[in-house]
Amino acid sequence: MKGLVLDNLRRDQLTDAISKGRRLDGRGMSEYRKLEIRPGIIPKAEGSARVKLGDTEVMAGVKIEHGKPFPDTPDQGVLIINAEVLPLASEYAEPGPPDEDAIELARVVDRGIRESKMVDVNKLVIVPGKEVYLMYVDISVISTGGNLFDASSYAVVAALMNTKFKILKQEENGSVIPTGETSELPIVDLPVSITAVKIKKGIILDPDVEEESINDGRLTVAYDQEGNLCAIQKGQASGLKVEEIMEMVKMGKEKVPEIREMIRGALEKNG
Amino acid sequence: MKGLVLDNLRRDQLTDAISKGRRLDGRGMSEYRKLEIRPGIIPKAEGSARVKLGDTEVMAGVKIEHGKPFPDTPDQGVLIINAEVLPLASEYAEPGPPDEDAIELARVVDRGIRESKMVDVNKLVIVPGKEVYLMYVDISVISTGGNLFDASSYAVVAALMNTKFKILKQEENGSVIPTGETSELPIVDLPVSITAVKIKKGIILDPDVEEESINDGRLTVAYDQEGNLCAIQKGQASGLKVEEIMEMVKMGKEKVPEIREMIRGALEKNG
Amino acid sequence: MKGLVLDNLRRDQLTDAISKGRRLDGRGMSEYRKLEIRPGIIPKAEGSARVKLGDTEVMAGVKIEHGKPFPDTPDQGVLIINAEVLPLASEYAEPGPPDEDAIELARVVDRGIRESKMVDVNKLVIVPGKEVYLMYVDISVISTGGNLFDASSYAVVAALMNTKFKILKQEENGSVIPTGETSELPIVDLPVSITAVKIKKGIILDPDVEEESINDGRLTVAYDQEGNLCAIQKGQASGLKVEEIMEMVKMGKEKVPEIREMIRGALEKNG
Amino acid sequence: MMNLIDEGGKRLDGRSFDQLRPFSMQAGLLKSASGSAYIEQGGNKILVGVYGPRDSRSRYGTNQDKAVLRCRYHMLPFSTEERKSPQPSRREIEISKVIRDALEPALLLEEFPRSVIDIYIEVLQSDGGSRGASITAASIALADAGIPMKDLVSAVAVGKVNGHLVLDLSDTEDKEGEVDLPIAVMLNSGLITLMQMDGKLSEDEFRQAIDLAMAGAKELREAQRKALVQKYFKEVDS
Amino acid sequence: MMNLIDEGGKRLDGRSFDQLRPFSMQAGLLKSASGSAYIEQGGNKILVGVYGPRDSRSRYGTNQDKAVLRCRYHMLPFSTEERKSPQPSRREIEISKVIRDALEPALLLEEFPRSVIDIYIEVLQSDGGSRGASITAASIALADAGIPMKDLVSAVAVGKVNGHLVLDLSDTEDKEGEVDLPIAVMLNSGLITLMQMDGKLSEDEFRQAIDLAMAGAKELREAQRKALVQKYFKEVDS
Amino acid sequence: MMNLIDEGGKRLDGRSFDQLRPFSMQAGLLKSASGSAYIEQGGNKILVGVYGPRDSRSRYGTNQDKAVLRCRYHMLPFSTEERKSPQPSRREIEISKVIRDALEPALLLEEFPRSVIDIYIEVLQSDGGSRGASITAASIALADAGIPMKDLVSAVAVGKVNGHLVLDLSDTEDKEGEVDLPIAVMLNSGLITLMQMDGKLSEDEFRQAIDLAMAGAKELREAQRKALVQKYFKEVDS
Repeated sequence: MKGLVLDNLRRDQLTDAISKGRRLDGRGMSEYRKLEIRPGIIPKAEGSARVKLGDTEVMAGVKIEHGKPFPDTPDQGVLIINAEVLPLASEYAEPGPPDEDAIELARVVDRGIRESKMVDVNKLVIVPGKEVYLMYVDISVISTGGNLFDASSYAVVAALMNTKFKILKQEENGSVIPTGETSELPIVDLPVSITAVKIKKGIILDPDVEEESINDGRLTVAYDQEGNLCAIQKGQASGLKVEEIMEMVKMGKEKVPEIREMIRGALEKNG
Repeated sequence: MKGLVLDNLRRDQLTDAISKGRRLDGRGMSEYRKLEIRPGIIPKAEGSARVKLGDTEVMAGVKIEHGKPFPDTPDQGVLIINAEVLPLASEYAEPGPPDEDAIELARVVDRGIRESKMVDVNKLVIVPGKEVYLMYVDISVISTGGNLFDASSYAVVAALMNTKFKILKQEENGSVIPTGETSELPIVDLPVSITAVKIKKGIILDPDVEEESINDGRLTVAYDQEGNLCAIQKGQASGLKVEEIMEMVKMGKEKVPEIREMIRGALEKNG
Repeated sequence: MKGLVLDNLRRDQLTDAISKGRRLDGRGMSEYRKLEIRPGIIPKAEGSARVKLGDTEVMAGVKIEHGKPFPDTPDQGVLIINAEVLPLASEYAEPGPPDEDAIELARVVDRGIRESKMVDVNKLVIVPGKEVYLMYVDISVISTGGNLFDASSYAVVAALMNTKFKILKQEENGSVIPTGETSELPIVDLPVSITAVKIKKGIILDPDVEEESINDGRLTVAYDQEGNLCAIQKGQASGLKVEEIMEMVKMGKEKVPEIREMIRGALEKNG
Repeated sequence: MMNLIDEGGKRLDGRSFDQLRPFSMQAGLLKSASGSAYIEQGGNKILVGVYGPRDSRSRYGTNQDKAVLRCRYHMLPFSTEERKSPQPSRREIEISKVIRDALEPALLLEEFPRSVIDIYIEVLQSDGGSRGASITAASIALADAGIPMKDLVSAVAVGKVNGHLVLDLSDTEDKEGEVDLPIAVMLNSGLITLMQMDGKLSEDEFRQAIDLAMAGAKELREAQRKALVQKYFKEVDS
Repeated sequence: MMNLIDEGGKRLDGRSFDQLRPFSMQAGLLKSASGSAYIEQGGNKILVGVYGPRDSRSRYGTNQDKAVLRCRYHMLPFSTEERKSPQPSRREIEISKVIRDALEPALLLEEFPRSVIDIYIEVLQSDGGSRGASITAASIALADAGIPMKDLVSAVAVGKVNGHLVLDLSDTEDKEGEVDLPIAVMLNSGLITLMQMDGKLSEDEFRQAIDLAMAGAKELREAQRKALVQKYFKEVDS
Repeated sequence: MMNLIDEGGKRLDGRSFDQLRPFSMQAGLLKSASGSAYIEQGGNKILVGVYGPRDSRSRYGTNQDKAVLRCRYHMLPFSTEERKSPQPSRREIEISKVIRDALEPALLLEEFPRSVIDIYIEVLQSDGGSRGASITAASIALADAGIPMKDLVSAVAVGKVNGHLVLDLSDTEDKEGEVDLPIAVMLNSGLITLMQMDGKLSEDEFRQAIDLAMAGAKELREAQRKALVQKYFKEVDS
């Protein structure tokens, strides 16, 4: 991935600070940048949210359609998550189909949502085996300021919680039409994604774009409401020791309640 | 768009002449190059025409198939117009999928046909909401000698007027089969596209490839049978004054009957 | 096609030897390299085979699915052959969609199988006109050591002979389900592909990669069980005289029984 | 024909014939872009980022005499009623081209030979007149990027609805009405840089429609100027 | 089996076994191409344009020792019974390759190192034997472009229909018959540069089929020569 | 929930919780590749070819300071239950990336600036744990290519099945079980270079799962070493 390359001076300043348990922007090791979550900003979409996390900015939109279920899950609704980094998101971004980074982003966010069982897909069936709801969730990255995984995950979670869609039914002649009523999605968990990176020997959460550019190993963990780990993705061409991983998992777990409250709060303020 | 670049001498000659109300090939400001229209030259296609306009040469072919209507127009046949500039059409052309110029060409021709309501698509229905006729119109540019918009539009209009297709019906078991009869398309208008360009302060119609290469603004207008404007496309990265636009519209409107007669004449000669 | 370029010395040695009726690796003019055929090596596939022919190595796999027949052959099963040269197959290979060489390879192998009527596609029908068996045959080239056409053809023939698939039936409600029984494919011929090349004035069979790189004309002929020619492909940008072609055809025809026995033997050992 | 004008001569959303939809514009909200702008106009929500002038990476698109202007008009998948497939549609490709052609006449590209300027237009939510709003916003973003300009480009559509010429079509008016005529103009010189039309107008109606568009453009241009001033003072203040 | 030969030994279109379909050829009708040709043969209507030798734009395809020959065989969407999708089919890709290989032996490419020659074949209307007609026409276009050649390449298909060997298959004979065997030949040297076959022939039948093709090619070659002469005199006259 | 563990604490294929599936590895079987390896592990059959270090052909991917590592994980169309379409899936693209990231830490790429190393992984037949087996085999292939390495990378998945942590998931255990947790490790340094997880584990279970993976990796690493030694002696002998 093309991206920011820090000069040596700045790199040394950053690593020195972190080795002393500090960060150049004054944050604590576990501290997130300012997080703003604005659900419902795209009224045309069934669900939407815009998330700012420091300089990182991401939108997620949910469109609900209907269609055939996957053959191996005939009695479940379908969740499809895509991501694109808009070319205006940074000087390194380019127009075109999603590259491996955008694909990884979509798939990691997807696993956090899916494995937490956040949405009860068993309830998103119109006619078992024939017609189910399709949830298309699209992530659009507006500004790449570090920690895209968490920002995107929060945006998707908020957009799903914000979703209202038209209830559909199948008529005798086979056509699928709205009943006239609307519904929220059957939300049964609220997963939280926490990303940690190692820089030299220090471990920090929520890396900004500079910290990300010099990280020696990244770990993104999604936690469900009961405190279980429900999805993990290690990133970066580098190795992590077991102790480091366990430390990251612990720091993450401690952070989760705070983030979960912020997401909930944003939704309530809006709802 | 890559293309012809005139040397300064030739450019000056052209603009000088036009500023004096003349054109280097002797044409009047509103005069079209020699226009030849040969309908029906591809018997395998349901409709076809080859148009030569000076050095510009274009073919259009119509294939009639059947399929589902668009959801928002369940009781109308479907018209789909595509264009490709064949790689043999000029030294600048290249093989590959249509570029932005070819896409614009197809869409501008499409709007002229569609907005004039030339073909009564309400009559191209087999089973309302389920099966309608699909008109695929393909424009193949054989030689790019200037004013592709008009030449392509005339080719498509002539090909549609020349079209004969098999009438289809749906059987009880759902399959769609020919009745054995054929029909012409329900043609209810005959739109004419006129393209004007400004060169310095002069306005001319039907620019050739040299004139096109130095134009300071282009306007393509389609006129219906009642003299209304029914589609417009301004081209070129340049500005036109309102008076210039009105002058172009007026010159075009005066030219329309002559072109319409030529198209009609070619069809009658052939039919 | 990018590929091997021999130096002049080696080229001269090769052509000298061939002009004297010899080959540098000691083979006779009609002699094939060591041929190993291992059917059934991919148990997950309905049929499979791995073929080594000298340094050339190819796998073929058969997957049997069901679907609609082609409109012009409503009462026949469908055979689809694709080929890809894996990027690990040579230093000149590259990842990506099949290029013209891979497409030609697939189509030439396809014609030999299809025109010999090896598989009785009339017997591969589930519901006439509606549901038939689809045979997807994929050729994966693992090592390009010369004479890909023959090696690939043998792999496909062996994989088809090795195929066992689930018999399907259509239920009243339209869904297609397995009956619980399996079947072999209805094999009614065993075509053999023989490739000859001309080098200067000599004609040899089964060229290796060096011989291929300096060939002055290639001819691939498939023969059916009755000794008929059933598919031909001349290759290389060069000309062949009629006598040379007839000589190639004759040498090939004499070679066929030996190869056919090897294929049969490999299948029997396995079956 | 759908009834789009009420007895009192008001449109469905209560506007008079010559009234714009509510709009707002902001300059300079993207940190990494050379220039940026955000516009809301009716239901349109459009973000524009400009990068450049910067070195042209590909030799293909380089021009020795001036900067190459590139433009991508792109709709986010959730910006439309039905989910939009991420592949660029033919409509998006054409609109990208006409927007580029509408903006280029305002720019002094000769000052930046061998470089490239990229305009990225992202339609977050679409409504009628998105190409006009895109041009209006892109114009702000180009100015915000400090690219020397002869004039701002201001754009708006005029239409015909139930037989009446009306300014700044909403989505419903666009779909159910008779004519859509988007126009972009550099008001200083009166030069029209974009004009397209779908639907039937007489020559006289056409002439009136242009005047209506000009009046709307004037109002938008004032707002463009204000958005740039506001950005400037923000920078001075901070 | 469909009945393709009548009792009098005539084919569906009235031809005898060794008779070509009506054909016509013209050289040099495209203004901007280096060379061009148009052929009609049966229902085939094929236009060929040749560009080059010209500088190779991409380093990828450059050869230091000779011109690179490129060839695209392309069917227009309306050239076939069912509309042909504009994307190149596998069939078109294979035919492009074998046509290129059939033409290259006739060309003295060594005279133009580091350059490229493009052959663009456009099938306006397709019928049986379009690849043969394409080669015959492309050969004229290459000569018209002034590219030095050892010989013209002439091509035609032979087939087996209801058990009889016949020359120059029509579409119906190709689809309903037993064998299709297209052959291209440089008649001066007797070198066969294209040969493909679908369907079953004994060795003897195969030998006879080649002779039949040779006779057909001779007739076509005479017409190729005439088309070139005609073009030459047109130029001299004008 | 499907019953995947029997009363005696055995898995469907008779293995104990901490037992690997049968496996075999070979080094150096591709003639033209710089290095190669073949692995079978359960139903996985995976072939890996390494090319390089070689000159980077495209300027895009060149790095002045070290070799660029590229990796393609690719499933043959017949390797899966349902035929796999030849286009690269999003899953294949992601796995290619994480495998590349898992291998790079073991390589001394700085020794080969401005060059490229290509790892081509071909899954001939897929089963559970194909990404782990791919890493294990690719590691052998890289060593076989003579690329200087700090350590071999060994990889295996741990999972949770009917509530039990088990080593080296089969396809059925992966699909019907609760958790899949593939891990790659350089055992000398204890550095984990790949970790992904699907499904729910408590923090404690997660810690135990890592230990189980480490034990499995140790066994695989011994086999990797043997495969390389065997290749070496073969070469010495011949």
